[in-house]
Amino acid sequence: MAYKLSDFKTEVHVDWCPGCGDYGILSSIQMALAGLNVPPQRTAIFSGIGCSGKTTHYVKAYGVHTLHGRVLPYATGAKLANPNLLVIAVGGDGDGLGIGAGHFIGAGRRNLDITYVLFNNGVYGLTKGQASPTLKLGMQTKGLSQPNPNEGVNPLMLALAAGYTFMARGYAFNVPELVKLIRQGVEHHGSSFIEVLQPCPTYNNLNTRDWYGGLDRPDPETGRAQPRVYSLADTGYDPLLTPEMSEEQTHELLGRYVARTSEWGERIPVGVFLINRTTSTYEERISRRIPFYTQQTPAERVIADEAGRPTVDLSPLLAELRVS
Amino acid sequence: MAYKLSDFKTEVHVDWCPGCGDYGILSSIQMALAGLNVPPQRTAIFSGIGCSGKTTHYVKAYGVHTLHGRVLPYATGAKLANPNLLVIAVGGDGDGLGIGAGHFIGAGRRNLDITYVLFNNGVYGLTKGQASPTLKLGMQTKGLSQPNPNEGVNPLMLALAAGYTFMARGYAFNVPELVKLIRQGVEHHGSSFIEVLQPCPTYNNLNTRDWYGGLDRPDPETGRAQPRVYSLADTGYDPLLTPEMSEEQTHELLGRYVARTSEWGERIPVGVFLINRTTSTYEERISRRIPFYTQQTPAERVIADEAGRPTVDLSPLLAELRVS
Amino acid sequence: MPAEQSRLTWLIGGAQGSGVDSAANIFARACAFGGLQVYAQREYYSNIMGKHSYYQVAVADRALGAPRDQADLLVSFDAETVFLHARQVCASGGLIYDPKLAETPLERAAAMEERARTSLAHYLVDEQGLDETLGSMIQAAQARGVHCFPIPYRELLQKLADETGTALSSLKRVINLLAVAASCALLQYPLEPLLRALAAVFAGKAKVIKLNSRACELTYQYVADSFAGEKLARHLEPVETDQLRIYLTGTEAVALGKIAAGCSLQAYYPISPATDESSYLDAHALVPLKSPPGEPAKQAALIVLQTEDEIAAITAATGAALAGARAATSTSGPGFCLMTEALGWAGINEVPLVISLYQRGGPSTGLPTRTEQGDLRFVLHAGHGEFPRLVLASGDLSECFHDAIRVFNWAERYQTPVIHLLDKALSSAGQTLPPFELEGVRLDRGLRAYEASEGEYRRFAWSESGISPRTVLGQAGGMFWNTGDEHDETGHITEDPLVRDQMMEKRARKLQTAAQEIPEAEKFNLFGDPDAETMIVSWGSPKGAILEALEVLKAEGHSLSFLQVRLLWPLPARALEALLRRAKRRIAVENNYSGQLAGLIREQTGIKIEQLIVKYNGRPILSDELSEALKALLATKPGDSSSQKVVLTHGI
Amino acid sequence: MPAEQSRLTWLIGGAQGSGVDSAANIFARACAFGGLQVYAQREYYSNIMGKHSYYQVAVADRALGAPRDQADLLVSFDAETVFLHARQVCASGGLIYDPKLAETPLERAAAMEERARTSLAHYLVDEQGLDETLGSMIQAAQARGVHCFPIPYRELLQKLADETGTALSSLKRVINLLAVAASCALLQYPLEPLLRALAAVFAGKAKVIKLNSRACELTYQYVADSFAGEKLARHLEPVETDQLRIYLTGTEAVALGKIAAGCSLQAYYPISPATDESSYLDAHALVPLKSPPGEPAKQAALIVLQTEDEIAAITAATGAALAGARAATSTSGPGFCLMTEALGWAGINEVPLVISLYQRGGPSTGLPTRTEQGDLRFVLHAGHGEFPRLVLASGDLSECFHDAIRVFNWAERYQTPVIHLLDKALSSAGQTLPPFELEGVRLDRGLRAYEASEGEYRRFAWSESGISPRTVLGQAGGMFWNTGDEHDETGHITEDPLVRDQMMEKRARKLQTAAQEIPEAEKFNLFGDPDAETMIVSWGSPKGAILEALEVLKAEGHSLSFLQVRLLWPLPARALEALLRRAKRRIAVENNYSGQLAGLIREQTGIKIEQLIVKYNGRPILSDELSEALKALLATKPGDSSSQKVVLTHGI
Ligand SMILES: Cc1ncc(C[n+]2csc(CCOP(=O)(O)OP(=O)(O)O)c2C)c(N)n1
Ligand SMILES: Cc1ncc(C[n+]2csc(CCOP(=O)(O)OP(=O)(O)O)c2C)c(N)n1
Ligand code: SF4
Ligand code: SF4
Ligand SMILES: [Mg+2]
Ligand SMILES: [Mg+2]
Repeated sequence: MAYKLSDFKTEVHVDWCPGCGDYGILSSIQMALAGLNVPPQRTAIFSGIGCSGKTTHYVKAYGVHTLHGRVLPYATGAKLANPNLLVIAVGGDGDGLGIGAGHFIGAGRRNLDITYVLFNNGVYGLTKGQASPTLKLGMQTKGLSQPNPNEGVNPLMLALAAGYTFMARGYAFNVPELVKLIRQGVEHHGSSFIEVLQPCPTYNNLNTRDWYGGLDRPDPETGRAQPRVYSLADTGYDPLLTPEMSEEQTHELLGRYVARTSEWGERIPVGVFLINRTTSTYEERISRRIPFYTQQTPAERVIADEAGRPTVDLSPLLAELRVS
Repeated sequence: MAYKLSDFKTEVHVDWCPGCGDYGILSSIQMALAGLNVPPQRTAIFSGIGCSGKTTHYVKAYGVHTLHGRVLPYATGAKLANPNLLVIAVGGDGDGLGIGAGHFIGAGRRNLDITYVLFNNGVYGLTKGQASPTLKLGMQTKGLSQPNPNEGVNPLMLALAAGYTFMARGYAFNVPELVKLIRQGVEHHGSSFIEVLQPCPTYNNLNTRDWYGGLDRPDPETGRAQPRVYSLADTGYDPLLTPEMSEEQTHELLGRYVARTSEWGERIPVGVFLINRTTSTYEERISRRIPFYTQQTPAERVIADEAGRPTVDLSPLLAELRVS
Repeated sequence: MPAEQSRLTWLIGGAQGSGVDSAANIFARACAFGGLQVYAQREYYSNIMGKHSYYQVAVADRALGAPRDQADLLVSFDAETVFLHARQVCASGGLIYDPKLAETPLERAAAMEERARTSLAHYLVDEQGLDETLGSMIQAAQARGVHCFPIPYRELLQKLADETGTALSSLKRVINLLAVAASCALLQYPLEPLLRALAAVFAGKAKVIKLNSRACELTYQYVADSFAGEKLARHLEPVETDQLRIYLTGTEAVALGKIAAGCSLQAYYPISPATDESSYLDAHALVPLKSPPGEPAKQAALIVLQTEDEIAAITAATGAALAGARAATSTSGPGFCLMTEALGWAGINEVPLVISLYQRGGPSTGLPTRTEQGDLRFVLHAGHGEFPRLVLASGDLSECFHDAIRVFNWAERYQTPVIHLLDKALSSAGQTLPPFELEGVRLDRGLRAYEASEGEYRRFAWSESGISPRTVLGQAGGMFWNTGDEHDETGHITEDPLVRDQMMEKRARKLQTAAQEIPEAEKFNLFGDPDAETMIVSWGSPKGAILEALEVLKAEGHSLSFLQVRLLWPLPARALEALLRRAKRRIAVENNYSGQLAGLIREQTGIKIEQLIVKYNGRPILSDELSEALKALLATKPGDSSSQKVVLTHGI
Repeated sequence: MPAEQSRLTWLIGGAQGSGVDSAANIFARACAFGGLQVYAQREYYSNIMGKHSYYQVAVADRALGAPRDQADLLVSFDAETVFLHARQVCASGGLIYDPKLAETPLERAAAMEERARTSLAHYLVDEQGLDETLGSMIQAAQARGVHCFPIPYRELLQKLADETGTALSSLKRVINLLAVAASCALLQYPLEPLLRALAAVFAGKAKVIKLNSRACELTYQYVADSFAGEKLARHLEPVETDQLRIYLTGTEAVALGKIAAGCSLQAYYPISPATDESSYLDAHALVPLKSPPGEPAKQAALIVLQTEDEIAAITAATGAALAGARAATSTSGPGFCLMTEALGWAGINEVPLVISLYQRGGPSTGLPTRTEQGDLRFVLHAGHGEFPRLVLASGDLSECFHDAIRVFNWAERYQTPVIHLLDKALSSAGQTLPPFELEGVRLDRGLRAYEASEGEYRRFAWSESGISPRTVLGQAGGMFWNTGDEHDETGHITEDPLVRDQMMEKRARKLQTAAQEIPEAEKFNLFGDPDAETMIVSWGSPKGAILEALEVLKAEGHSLSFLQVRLLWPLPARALEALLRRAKRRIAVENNYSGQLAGLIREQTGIKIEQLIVKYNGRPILSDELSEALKALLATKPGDSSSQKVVLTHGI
C-alpha cells in the first residue's frame, strides 16, 4: 500500500513563525514517512520541548511530545519495548545538546535502531532567542546582550564521540535532499543522527536563509548568490565504514570526517558523513540473550489469561530460594 | 614558600580497597599541589560521588564532595565567583560521563580555567561494579550478568568534541608522570581534562594493573612483561595547536588525535594529547565586559557598609523605569 | 466619585508578535505620565508568533493591584480579538475595531482554540440569531449598548505614508500605536502624555519618535473628528502630581531587589516565566555603586551564567555561594523539579542559597505562560529526607522587591536555602509604583568566622542556635569540607548514629531560631477589619484581587478581614491559629486546584478552613469575579456543603 | 516456653568484604534447614572494603519480623566487632572472638568512627577502670556474665590446610565459616543443617562444598571438645516441619512480585539500596512461563535497561509503558529527586508507571546504606502542579511481593503513576517465608480500547470515572498524541481555560474512583485489640517491630491496637478518622525526624496524634527499644508534654 503526504498530516494549526525552517523539516519528515511504506500506526514520533517540539502534533502518527531534553530516553523505552515500531525522535539544539546532551551520548552508545533529527537553529527559539549550545563563540544574535561567551558544540563531532552509526547533515530549505537523508537514516540499522541547519528568522539574524544561500556574497561575475551549503556527495566523499577496512583506512575516514565536520562559515557541507557498518545494533545484542525478543516483544507480551491469572511460572525462581 | 606533601594530607581514614588505583591518583594530586606553590587555602577541590568522590576528604584543601554527576557545575560556580581560586574537579567515569555527561560538554564549551581529573576504572565502583560508560562493548566484568551491551565512550574524543583546551591521559600507577600531567593541566589557562586509567581490583577484573602492565604477554625473548601503556611523548607526538597553524596543519593534528585516542587494547598511549592555544578562556571573555572582574571578584565584593547599608546605587536603574 | 468609577479597564488584543505588548506598554506609560496609576496584566500563549495574546491595563487615580474581567474599552486590530473579547466589554463601554474585518468569518481565526470557536458559533447563531462573522459580534455588542468604533487603520497608515514619504509596508508595526492613539482620543485623554511616553520608550531614536508621534496625532485628530457625536461614558483625566513614579514588572522588581541585596552571581537556564528576570540582570551586569559626589562612578560585577540545564544552574549557584558570593538561581516548576536533589545538598551543607521560583500552570509543561499557585506543597517538601528551608511568598510588586532582599539576608543568617515563591501573574504584571527606597534596607551576612584559625576551625561546630560561624572557599584559616553525606563537625563523612542525630537536630534548630527571630510583620499581614466574622486567608499574587474585592464588599456593607500568609515555612502556626480562631467563617482563596495553603494550615494548626475559592484554569483571580463569588458565599450559611469549594473560571 | 524465650539473636560483624554477609547467609539457611524461621538484618557502610558491617540473624520456631538491640550470641573475627558490639550481648549471652586479637588496642581499629572510639575509651578506662584493649572488652563482658569463647581461627585453618593439602593463604575466606560452625556448636545445634546450607549455597561446586564442610566439622568438633564445660544458656533446636519455605530479601520479594505481575521492562540507574532489585531482575531476564505439562518450557522477555541517569530511567520506563509494556523503575531518594519532572509528565498523560522507591537516610547523599522513612511527604507532592498519583507502602516482605503486583494493577487501572514505598530496612531484610502463591493473584490491565477506530478515537475522552480507554503505540486505529502541555481529548496542546478545567477535574476524578474502588483491606490494617485505649499508628517497615512490641506489652498486660496505614495516597481519611477517634491515646511510630504520617493525618482528618516515637539515626526501629519506649510512654499521662516526642537512638 502506498501512502500519500496527506496521510501524515494532522489538522492541527501550525504555529511557527513565517519563514521558519521548521516548515521544511516538517514536510521532509512527512514526505520521508509517506515514502517508507510503513503504516502511520506503526510509527511513533517523539519530540522534545521547543518550537521544534511541536512537530509531533503536526504529523499523523503516534506522537509523543515529551519533556525538555528527554526525547531520546522516552523514544528508547518505547523502541526497546516494541522493536517493531518505527521510532523517530526530533528536537531542538538546546533540547538535544544542552539539557539533553547526556542522553545524546547515552543513546549513541546503545545504537538502538532509531533516527534522531536535530533542528539546529543556533538559538533557544521558544524561550525567545537565548544562545543554544551550537551557537559559535563570539556570535551575537538578536536576543543576546553580549557576544556568546561559549564555544558552540559541533553536533556531528559529538555524535561521532557518542557512537551513532549513521551521521548526516541536511538543510531545512532543501527539502528533496532532506527527505532522502531522513529516509536513509530510518533505513539504516542502528542509531541515526541527522543534524538539520534550520534558519530561525525571528531570533537568529546571523545564520539566515539568505546567509546559507550566500546572498551576501554574489559571484562577482554572474552576480548570482554563492550558497554556503554544498553537497558532500558532490566532492566524492565516501561515508562508508566497513569491517573490511584496515586501521589506516579507518583513520583516514575519521580524519576526513573531522575535517569536513569542522568546516563552517564560508563552506558548509551537507549530506551523509558516516555510515558505520562495523558494529551490531542494540536489538541484535539483546537477541543474543533473548532469541525471541523481536517476535514476542515486551510490549505485546500476554501477561495473564482471560481470568487475569498470571502466565508467569514462579516455581523455578522460588526453587532457587528454597530452604526446606 | 614551599609546600610538602604532608601539607596536603588530612587525617581521615582512607577507605578504598587494597590495590585500588585511587591511591595513586590521590598521591599524584597531593604531590602536584605541593609542587604548585599555591597555599592550600587558595585551593578548592570538588568531587562527584563514587569511590573516587571521597578524594576530597583526603586532601587538605577546601574540599567539596558534591552530588553524583554534578562536580563540574559546582566547581564552575565557585571558580566564576572567585577566579583567583585554584579549582580542581575530580570524579569517576560514571559520575563524569554517565549521569554527568551533559555538564562535561557544558564545561568544555566554557573553557573556564579549571582542571578536571577523571578516574576511569570502567565500572561503577561504589555501587558494586556495574558497567561504566567507558567500558567497551562486549566486555563482561565481574559484576555483570552478561557482556556489556553498550559501546564504551572514549573520554578524550568526547573532550575534543566538548572543547576542552588541554587533554591528557595518565595511568594511576605511574605517579611521577601523573603528577606532571596534573601540574601541566593546572598551569594551562583554560579547561584541562585529564583522564586517568585506574585499575579497580575489586570489580574490574579485565583492565587490571597486570593487564595494563602487560603481564599476560611477556616478551618471548626476555620473558619480561610488555606494558600496554606507552608514552605518547616518546613517539614524538606534538600536542600543540596554535593560532599560527594552517587549516591543514590543524586537520593533521586532529587526525592524529583521533587516531591516537582510538588506540585501545594492545597499545594504550598516555601523555598530553592536545594543548589548544587558539582560543580565550571564559575569564578573559568576562573581563572584556567587566574589566575589573579578576580584581574585584564577585565572591569578595563588599555589598554593604558596616551598618549593613547596601553599597549599590539603584538610582540609575530606577531612572530607566521612571514614568514621571 | 465612588471607588468603582475611578477605575478604567483598557484591553488590547492581537496576534503574538504583532505589537500588542508595546502598545500596552506605551498606553500604560501615557497614563502614568498623566499622573495616573496603572496595573497591567499580560496573557499570551506558549508561542512566538500568531497565537492570540492580550494585555489588560487598569487605570485609576490611586494604586491598583489586580486585573478584572470586565473591560471598559476593548482595542483590537485583528478579528480574533473581537471574537474572543467583545463579550467582556461592559454595557456602556467601547470597542475599537478594523472595519475592513467586518466580513471575517469565525473560521478564519485560524489560531483560535476549537472550544472557543464552537462556543462563539453557538453564541452568534443559536443565541443571537446572527451569522458567524465579526460584523455580527459588533452587532451583538452594540445591542448590549457597547459603543463600537471602526478605525480605518489602512487608510490612516496610507495617509501617514503619503505625508511622511515612508513606504506603507514599513508602517505595519505602527498599527498598534494607532489603536492607542484612538483610545486616548475616545477617552478624551490629552495627546501630550502619549507623546511623552513615546519619547521615553524610543529614547535616542529621533526619527522613530517623529514618525510615531505623527501617527498618533493623525489618528487622534481623525477619531476626535469622526466620533465627536458618539460619546464613551468613561473618560480618562490626567491628574496633577509631583510624586515620583516608576513603571515596572514583577520580574524587574525581583531583579532590582537582587541587585540591591548585592547578589553577584545568578545562574539560570531559560524558562518561562522566570527568564525575564535573568535577562534584566544580564543587561545590568555592571552594577552601579554609591560613590562620593564628584568621584567617578564605581561599579561591581554581577555575573549571569546561562547553564546547560537547571541542575547546573542550582549547583553553580551553590558553588558560588560557597565561595562567598550572594548567589541565586531563578526558575519555574519544570526547572525546579530538576533542582530538588541539589536543594538537599545545600540544606545538609548549610549553604546560603536563594531560589526564585516563578510558578506557572502545571503539572509537567502544563500551561507554560499561564499562572498558578500549584507548587506550594512541592517546595515545602522538595528533596528527599528532612532539612531546613525557608519559603517566602510575595503578594505584590513592592513585596517582590523587598522580599528579594530579605531572602538573601535569611539565607546567610540561617545558612540554608530560601525559596522565594512568585508566579506568572506577578512576573508579568506591570505596575506604577513610587521608586524603591533603600533607606531602611539593611543587609545581614550572618555569622562569619573571618578570623578562623587553621586546624581548629570546625565549619559545623555545635551551637545552641544551630548556626555555626561560616567561612568561604579560599579564606585563610577557615578550611572546611562539604559532603552530601551526613558529616561531623569538620564536614567529613560520618555514619555514626549519635553524630547523625546531633546534626539532624542542629539543622532543625536553625529553623526554630528563624521562627523566633523573624518579626511577625514579615510573616503575615492582616488587612481589613480584624474583628470581622469572616476572614479570607490567602498567599501570594491573589492579594491584589482580594484587597480590591474587600473594598467592593465594604462599600456594600460587608466587613471582612484578610490574612495574607507570607512566610510559608516555617509556618507561624501559633500566631495564625490565634487569628484564625477569632473568625467565625474562614475562606481560603488560592490559585490552585486543592487549596494547598488550607491543607498546610490544617496540618499545622488543626483548623479546617471550610470554604475554598480556587481557580486553576491558568488565569489569575480577577477582582470582580472574586467579589461576586464572595458575595454569593456570604449569602450562604457557613456550614453549607454546596459552597465548600467554589471554582472561579473566568479569563480568556 | 514464653514468647521471649523462643527467640535467639545471633550477631556477626566484620570488615566489609571479609565475608560477614555470606556467613550470615549460611547461618540463616542452616537455621531454616533445621525447620526454624529467621529474620535477618544487615548494616553496612557506604564503602566497598574495610569499614565495619554486621548482620543480625534472629531465629525462632515461629515467624519473626524485626531486629532487636540485644544479642544472645556475638560472633567476631576482627577487633572492631568486639569493641563495637560486646556491650550489646545480654548478660547470659555468648561472645566468640579471636584470642590472637586480645592485645589489640582501640586505636588500631582504624576504620572506626571517632565518636565511637572516644566513647569506648571512656567506657573502658573511666567506667571500667581497664585499659583500651580488646582483652579489656572481653573482661568487661565476662564481668557482666557473658560467656566468651576464644576461637583460634588461625590454628584451625592451619589444621585444615594440613589435612586437605590446601595453601593456608587461600583459606582466609573460610574464617567466617568457622565462626558459623563454632556458633552452631555452642548453641548445640546439629551440624547437619549447616552442611545442607553449604551444599545449597555452593550448589554445583563440589570441591568448595567439600572443603567448607570439612572446615565446619573440624571447628564444630573443636568447640564441642574445648568448651564442653562452659554452657550457653540459650540452645537452638531443630524443629520438625514439612512446611515449604523460602529465604529471601526485600528486594527479591519486590522483584518476584514484578515478575509475577508481568513487568517486561525495568529501567534503572544504580543506587543503594535499590540496585539489588534490578540486579535480580537482570539475572532473570528470561522469565519462565506456565506451560502445559509435557510441552517445552516457555519463556518471556524481561528487559532490564541500565540508563545514563535516573531521568533516562523514568522516561524510558514511561516510553515502554506507552508502548504497552508493564514498565517500572526502581530507585532511592537522590534518584527520585531527578524523576519528579517526568513523574508529572506521566501524570498529565495518564501513563501507567510504577516506581519502586527505596528510602534511605537523607537528606542529600545522607546515609546511603542506612534506613529512613523520610520521603513520604516528598513523594506525595513531588512534581510541580497537581496530578493524581497513588502511594502504597509495604510493611513486610510478604506485602513487598503482593504490593509489587498490586501497584501494576492500579497503575493500569487508574492510568497514572503509582509509587511503591519501601526502604533500606525492608530491602536488606532476609526472612524465611512460605513460598509465594499466585493462586489468588489476578492481573488487571484496566480499560483498553482494543478496537479503536481511526479518526474517532480520543485518548482522553471525557468519562464519569475520569478513566478513558487506552491504546498503545503501534496499535491500529488508536492513534493518540501526548504532550506535557495541557491537552484536549485527542492529546493536542490547548490553553483554553475551560478545557483546562475539565482536564484537571478528569484527572482528579480518577483518584476519587480509586479511593472508592480499592478495598479497605488494601488501604490499612488494624492489629491488636480494636477496642484498646491506646492506638499505635505507623506505616512501612516499623510494622515488624511494632507487632513484636505489641506482643511483649500484651504479655505484660498492656492491650494496644496498631493501625498500619498502607495506602498513603489517596489517604483513606474518613476510615482512618473513625478508627483514630475510637482511641483515647494515639502514638505515631515513624522512622523519620518529624513524624510525617502524623502530619498527613492531621492535615486530612484534623486529628492531632499527640505522641510521636521517632528515630532518625539511620537504623531501623528495634523491637526491644520500642517496647521500652512504649512502656515508658504508657506510664505517663496522655497530655504530658515531656513525652510528646520520644527519639529512639539505638543501633550501631
Ligand atoms: C526543564 C525545562 N527547562 C526549561 C524549559 C523551557 N524551555 C522551553 S523550550 C526551551 C528551549 C528551546 O530551544 P531548542 O531546544 O533549541 O528548541 P527551539 O525552540 O529552538 O526549536 C526551553 C529552555 C523547559 N520546558 N523545561
Ligand atoms: C543521583 C544519584 N544516582 C545514583 C547514585 C548512586 N551512586 C553512587 S556512586 C555511583 C557510581 C559510581 O561510579 P563512578 O562514578 O564510576 O565512580 P567510582 O566509584 O567508580 O569511583 C552511583 C551510581 C547517587 N549517589 N546519586
Ligand atoms: S522562534 Fe524561530 S524556531 Fe521558533 S517558530 Fe519562530 S522562527 Fe521558528
Ligand atoms: S571498588 Fe574499585 S574503585 Fe572502589 S575502592 Fe574498591 S578498588 Fe577502588
Ligand atoms: Mg533551537
Ligand atoms: Mg568508575
